[in-house]
Amino acid sequence: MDFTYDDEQQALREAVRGLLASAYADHETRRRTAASADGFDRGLWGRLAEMGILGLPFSEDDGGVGAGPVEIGIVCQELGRVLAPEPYLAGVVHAGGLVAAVGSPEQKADLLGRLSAGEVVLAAADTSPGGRWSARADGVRASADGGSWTLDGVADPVVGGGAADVLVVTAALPGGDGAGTGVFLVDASAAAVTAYAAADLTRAASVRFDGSAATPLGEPARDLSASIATISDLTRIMGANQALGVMQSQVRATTDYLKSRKQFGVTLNTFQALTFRAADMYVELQLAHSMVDWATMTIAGGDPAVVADAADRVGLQVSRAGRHIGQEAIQLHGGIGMTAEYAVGVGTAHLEVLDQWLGNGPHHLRRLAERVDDHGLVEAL
Amino acid sequence: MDFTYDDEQQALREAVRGLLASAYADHETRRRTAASADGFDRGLWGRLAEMGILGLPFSEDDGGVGAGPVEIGIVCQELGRVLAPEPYLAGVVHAGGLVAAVGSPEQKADLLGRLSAGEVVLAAADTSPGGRWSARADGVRASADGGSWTLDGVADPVVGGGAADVLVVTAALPGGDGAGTGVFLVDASAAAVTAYAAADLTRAASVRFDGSAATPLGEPARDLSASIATISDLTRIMGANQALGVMQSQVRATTDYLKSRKQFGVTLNTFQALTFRAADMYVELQLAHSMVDWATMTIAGGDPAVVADAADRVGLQVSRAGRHIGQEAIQLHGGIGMTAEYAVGVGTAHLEVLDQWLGNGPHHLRRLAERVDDHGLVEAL
Amino acid sequence: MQLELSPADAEFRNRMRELFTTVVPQEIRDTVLEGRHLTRDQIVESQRALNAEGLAVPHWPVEWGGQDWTDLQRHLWHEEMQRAGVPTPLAFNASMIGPVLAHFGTQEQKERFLPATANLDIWWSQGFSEPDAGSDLAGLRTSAVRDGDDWVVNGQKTWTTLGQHGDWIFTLVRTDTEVKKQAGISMLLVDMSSPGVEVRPIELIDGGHEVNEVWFSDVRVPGDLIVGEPGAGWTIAKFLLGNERVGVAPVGATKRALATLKTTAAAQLEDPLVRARVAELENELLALELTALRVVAHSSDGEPHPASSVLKLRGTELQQAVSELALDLAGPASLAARADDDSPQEGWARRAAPTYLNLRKASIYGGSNEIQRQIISRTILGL
Amino acid sequence: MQLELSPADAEFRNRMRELFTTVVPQEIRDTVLEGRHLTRDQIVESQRALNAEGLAVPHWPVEWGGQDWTDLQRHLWHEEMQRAGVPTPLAFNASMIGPVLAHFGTQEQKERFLPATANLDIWWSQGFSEPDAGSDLAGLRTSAVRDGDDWVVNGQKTWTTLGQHGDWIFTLVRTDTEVKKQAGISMLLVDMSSPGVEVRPIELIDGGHEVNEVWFSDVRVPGDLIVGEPGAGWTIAKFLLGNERVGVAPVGATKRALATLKTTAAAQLEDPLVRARVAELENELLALELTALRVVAHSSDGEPHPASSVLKLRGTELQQAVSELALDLAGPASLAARADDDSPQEGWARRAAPTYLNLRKASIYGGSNEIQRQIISRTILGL
Repeated sequence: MDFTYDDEQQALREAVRGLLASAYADHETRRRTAASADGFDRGLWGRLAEMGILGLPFSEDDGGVGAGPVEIGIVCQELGRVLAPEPYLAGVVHAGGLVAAVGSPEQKADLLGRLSAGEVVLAAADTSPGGRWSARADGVRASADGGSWTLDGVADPVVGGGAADVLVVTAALPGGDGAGTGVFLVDASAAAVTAYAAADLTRAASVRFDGSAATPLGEPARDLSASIATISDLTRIMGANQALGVMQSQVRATTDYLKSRKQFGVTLNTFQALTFRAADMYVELQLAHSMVDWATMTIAGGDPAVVADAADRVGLQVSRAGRHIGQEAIQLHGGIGMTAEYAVGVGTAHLEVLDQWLGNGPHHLRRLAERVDDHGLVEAL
Repeated sequence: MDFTYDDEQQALREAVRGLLASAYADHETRRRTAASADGFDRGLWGRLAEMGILGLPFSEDDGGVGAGPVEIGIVCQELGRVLAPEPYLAGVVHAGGLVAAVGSPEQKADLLGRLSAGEVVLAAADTSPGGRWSARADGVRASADGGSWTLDGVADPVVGGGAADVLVVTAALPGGDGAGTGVFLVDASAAAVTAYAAADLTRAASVRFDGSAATPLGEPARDLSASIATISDLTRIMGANQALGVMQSQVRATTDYLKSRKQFGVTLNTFQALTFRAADMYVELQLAHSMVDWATMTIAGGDPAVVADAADRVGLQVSRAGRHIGQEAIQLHGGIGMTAEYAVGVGTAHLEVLDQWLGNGPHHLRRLAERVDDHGLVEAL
Repeated sequence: MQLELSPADAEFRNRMRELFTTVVPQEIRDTVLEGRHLTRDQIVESQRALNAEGLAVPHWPVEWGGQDWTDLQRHLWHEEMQRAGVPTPLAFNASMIGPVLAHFGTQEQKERFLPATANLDIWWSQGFSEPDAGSDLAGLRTSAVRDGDDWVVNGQKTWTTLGQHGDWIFTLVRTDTEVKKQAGISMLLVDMSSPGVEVRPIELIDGGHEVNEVWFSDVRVPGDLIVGEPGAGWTIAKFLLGNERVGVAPVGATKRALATLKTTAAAQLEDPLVRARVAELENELLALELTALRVVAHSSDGEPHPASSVLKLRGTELQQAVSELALDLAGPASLAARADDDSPQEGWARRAAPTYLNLRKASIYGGSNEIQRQIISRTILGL
Repeated sequence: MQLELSPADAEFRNRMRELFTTVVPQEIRDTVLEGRHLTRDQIVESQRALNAEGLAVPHWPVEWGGQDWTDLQRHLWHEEMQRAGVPTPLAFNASMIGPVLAHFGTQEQKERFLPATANLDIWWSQGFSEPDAGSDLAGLRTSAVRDGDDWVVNGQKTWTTLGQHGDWIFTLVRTDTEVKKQAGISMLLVDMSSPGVEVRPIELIDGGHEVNEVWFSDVRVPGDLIVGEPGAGWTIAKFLLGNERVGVAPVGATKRALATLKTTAAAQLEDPLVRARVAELENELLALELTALRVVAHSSDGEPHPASSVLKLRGTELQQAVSELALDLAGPASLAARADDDSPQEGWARRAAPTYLNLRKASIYGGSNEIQRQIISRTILGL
């Protein structure tokens, strides 16, 4: 039972923090980068590849680094801290995670090696328009003709889809409702991709498949929904790490602002009603932090049911904390918190995008409520 | 559309307030009276009878005064303001209301006349141990032998039951589940009554019927559950009036305390975190006040469905407001708010007793949630 | 106490309901009802249509286009307007500078500005806040110095809502630095096409361009464009802000937004937790609407009732809470915030995140909720 | 980072779990588990049983009966104790005066008091708060004046928890009125059977007798019963209160109360809204427990981590929230609060209202939640 980083983890954090600070210490750079054609900085992406960050989650056999969940969590926290728009969570953790989970050895070695090297950008297409966090595909259908497969339907939002070279698509297998869901690779050029910006300026896309040629990942025609669900849970936990980084920045920025901003001739920290609210933000942050660390540590155990439970728990906690902290950060900043020039309000937008993308509070609460009589006490250990 | 009292209503309020202030201006008197054998002041009860307050809800034909719901609400607010332990809500509004709703003309004239004159005390026995706000009796069963009826079973809590001369009992009619619920009069001496105090020191009782002789109210063997439900709704609304009086006193007491109590060499209203919380209490109080007035006014229209809806709405609002204000009143007072000598904390207890007796927040929310797609906009008018 | 409207008021309400749904074009009302952005032209067209029927500025003095209505009637006018999706007459004109000029202006100012203000022939902007004086209005620094008959204005205003459309701006300036902060402030009316006035957009987190900075560099303002006496600005500003608070609680619009959500997200209404959240919000909104009606009944002397702070405080909280519910119901579809109209995601879901973010302003602008709590604790509770 | 306990810690935990369920009588543990009141004798019996096994005061110096455990082991000790329904060793003895005497006391004081304190042969009371000095401890007025070798004490203390059982009281008194408020305070140990000490009960809103007023009228206290130097009382009090906050968050007990409620009110668990409320509370409790573990990991220097204020603040909020849920689940049965044991209503439901009311104190006593917010905003955030 240990919540502290070892020396290597500390060093990783410093290295990533240093690299990202040099890129995004100034929020204006983040704003400009997010508004650019790709929506992220390909130079920075290359440096992340060089540092081994893109290959962190993948085994050395597949061209990755073979690091553990704690290390990936560290990277996500640091990305969140500066609101980096790079599609790490979407492209590496989620899409890469799907390939690693269900791909054949050859597919993994090929795709994950290139992903780790920064040579290919992936995106996961697993949500139908209006769909809600389901491992069962209902927006895209797969058809087989002999050994060749095609996909039809629409996926939206595909986070990071606009810049992706290869799409990792979940699709309903032929054979009706009971046939399950498969995972397919589709070259981005074989689909109609319409990119757009989310509220935090990060990018997603609407992707239409119209007889698009597809390659099954792993053994064809097998129902992979259990693996799909586990990778979603894993991504949820890493998204919570990213949200933690955002919240840490927001609490710090708010505290600094209360100390420096003057109104009525005194600094704002003279007003007890405001400092007490900052204290409540800190409390929420600490509780969320503990839950994020815990959920991240559960992954190493390798039990999908435990990870699913941890994803729901951290999802609910971070969703609540993010809304509280995100709203209070703007409110305590006043007008300036509403502006796109200032990181605090954009952080609030980013928290909501993470939440609605990966599973929001009511969703996780609903799942936890269903299981409430499965246990007596909730056990931390 | 008018939320103001007319001159007669103003005069009624002043008169009741004056009488109750002379009895309970000092909380110690309330405490002593509540702890006495009867749990209330029979002298004061007699004066309420003389003033026509006990007969307020009943028609002049039945020996009452024939006043409207607004007048009854005024009385309940004033009772709440001083935490009067007199069983007005239980004995007059609820038990008397049941008699008025389902009794035969003779029964009404006899019983309501004596009730209005303060010659008989009633209590309604309509809840089974562990039961939850249902118009359908499940704790007491009625049996008929020729023209004579007997009751068996247990009712608990019977609010005001210890001091009652006659019990107004809801009981399952013979003939199985579909037969419905009747209402019966039982002489208190024909049942085993065990009185106890609730957390606010007001009295309730556990009542066991063991072949107890009973007289059907109104036409025998008719299912009266619709009338029972309506009287419960009416009592809920009047209970909300009483809770409003409690909350008004708590907000005033808290405000006064913040102005006068010194800590760290200054009065507490120097601390903005505290004054802002007092402001939030005031906001809750105002919203609850509006809902109480509105719900009280809906009664005159005479539509049971409208009254049922209003009872749920005011029940939810007052439950939430009562918990917020009751908790904050203690917290802002600090230790002294925890003591039985001081009215504020006892008020918090009284708010919970009203709430759990008449229908708590989750109960009303559940009912409102069931009806949420019956309408588009909620209409105030 | 009486629940029903009097026959006269019921008739009044029916007339309002009919007028609002016939006088203002359906397309404009649909834009409001669906939560889309109004263009400048739509706002102008709507207000002119209302003004033609005497519905734009009913709370002004009758001689300047007002109506001699009761407070309850004004409330019904406001609620029915929101319910019908009619854009509220531009607040800067109808609720702010209009009543100020009618009360403090010279006869010449009234004749020159009030008819054009009611008809939105002049689009007014508000120049109050400054970068270093948000809630602390008295700390403002923009200066106006006498030069002959004119005033010469220098300084910067910010958070000027819709300032990009402004023809004129009413602004608070410091005309005397020798006296107590509040006593040195005056109100000037400035033609925004004057040399030296520059409007710079501020992008907000919802991606919209709704507020602006307004810079004054040696802007010359003729002496007859001061409102009241030099030094009267603080008194006028307090009058204006008191008026602003009345009816600022968007109860009708929030009720409508919630009712719409029940239809657009009907499938999710099967979930008991969603139903409970809707039921809670409906109840809170009902309580607030009833409070507005009850406050109306107690403010017949024309002064804003202090409980109007309750309406502003809770009204904005509920407006925000409904936008949170919408966002949670939108779920992943809400990511398509800046997708274009041929997106496969539904419009309400695409607008959910920007609306949520935009409405964070509701508890900041127009007297932050902290200011409202202070008004309640000081003015009402005497703390 | 590592989720699992080390084999040694896992073994430690198992040992605690076994000891707690065997050493302390089942009847005492049932009383705790069912939320009933403990008698004085039960509290004494339990603590002596623990002390015999070295489990009563593990955080004291080893020479005075403590254990050389890690912070994590102390945490596991505390959690397992709560989970088993073992009464926590009397805080006044084990967490307050014991560590104070071990740190500040003379050798003679240590020998005289510490063994008896650990074994609850002496029942200590706390005399800090006064009627006019609640959270403002430095404003206390009870005076002690030198008379020969003795101190003569006059004044009144209040909120003295379980003072009716007290043998001795450690109390803060003003020994110097000439110096700055904090500098004139000293700590005295007073035998409560001394002439002039009077304990008067205060009835609380739950009907219980838990706190008292303690009056001192010319009480003579021998000079060797001062702790530390005259004027050192403020420093000692801060040390004591810092210790008090650690582990004051009753996470284990609250978790257990919630789990019990799921069983006792099982029928109502069919309601999705009840399930959601339970799930929310379970999640918050898990987050708090993890925070306690994470804080433990960062406080190895022995100083109370400032985040212990987070534990106190949220811990009491959750304790109160679980009691609210219990009350709502009890419903009408909760009215039978003072019914006797042959009531047809279930015991948990009858106890729901008194428990709810009693727990309102949790956010007031032992450093109110306002004080905790102040500690967080000042000490941690530097505001």
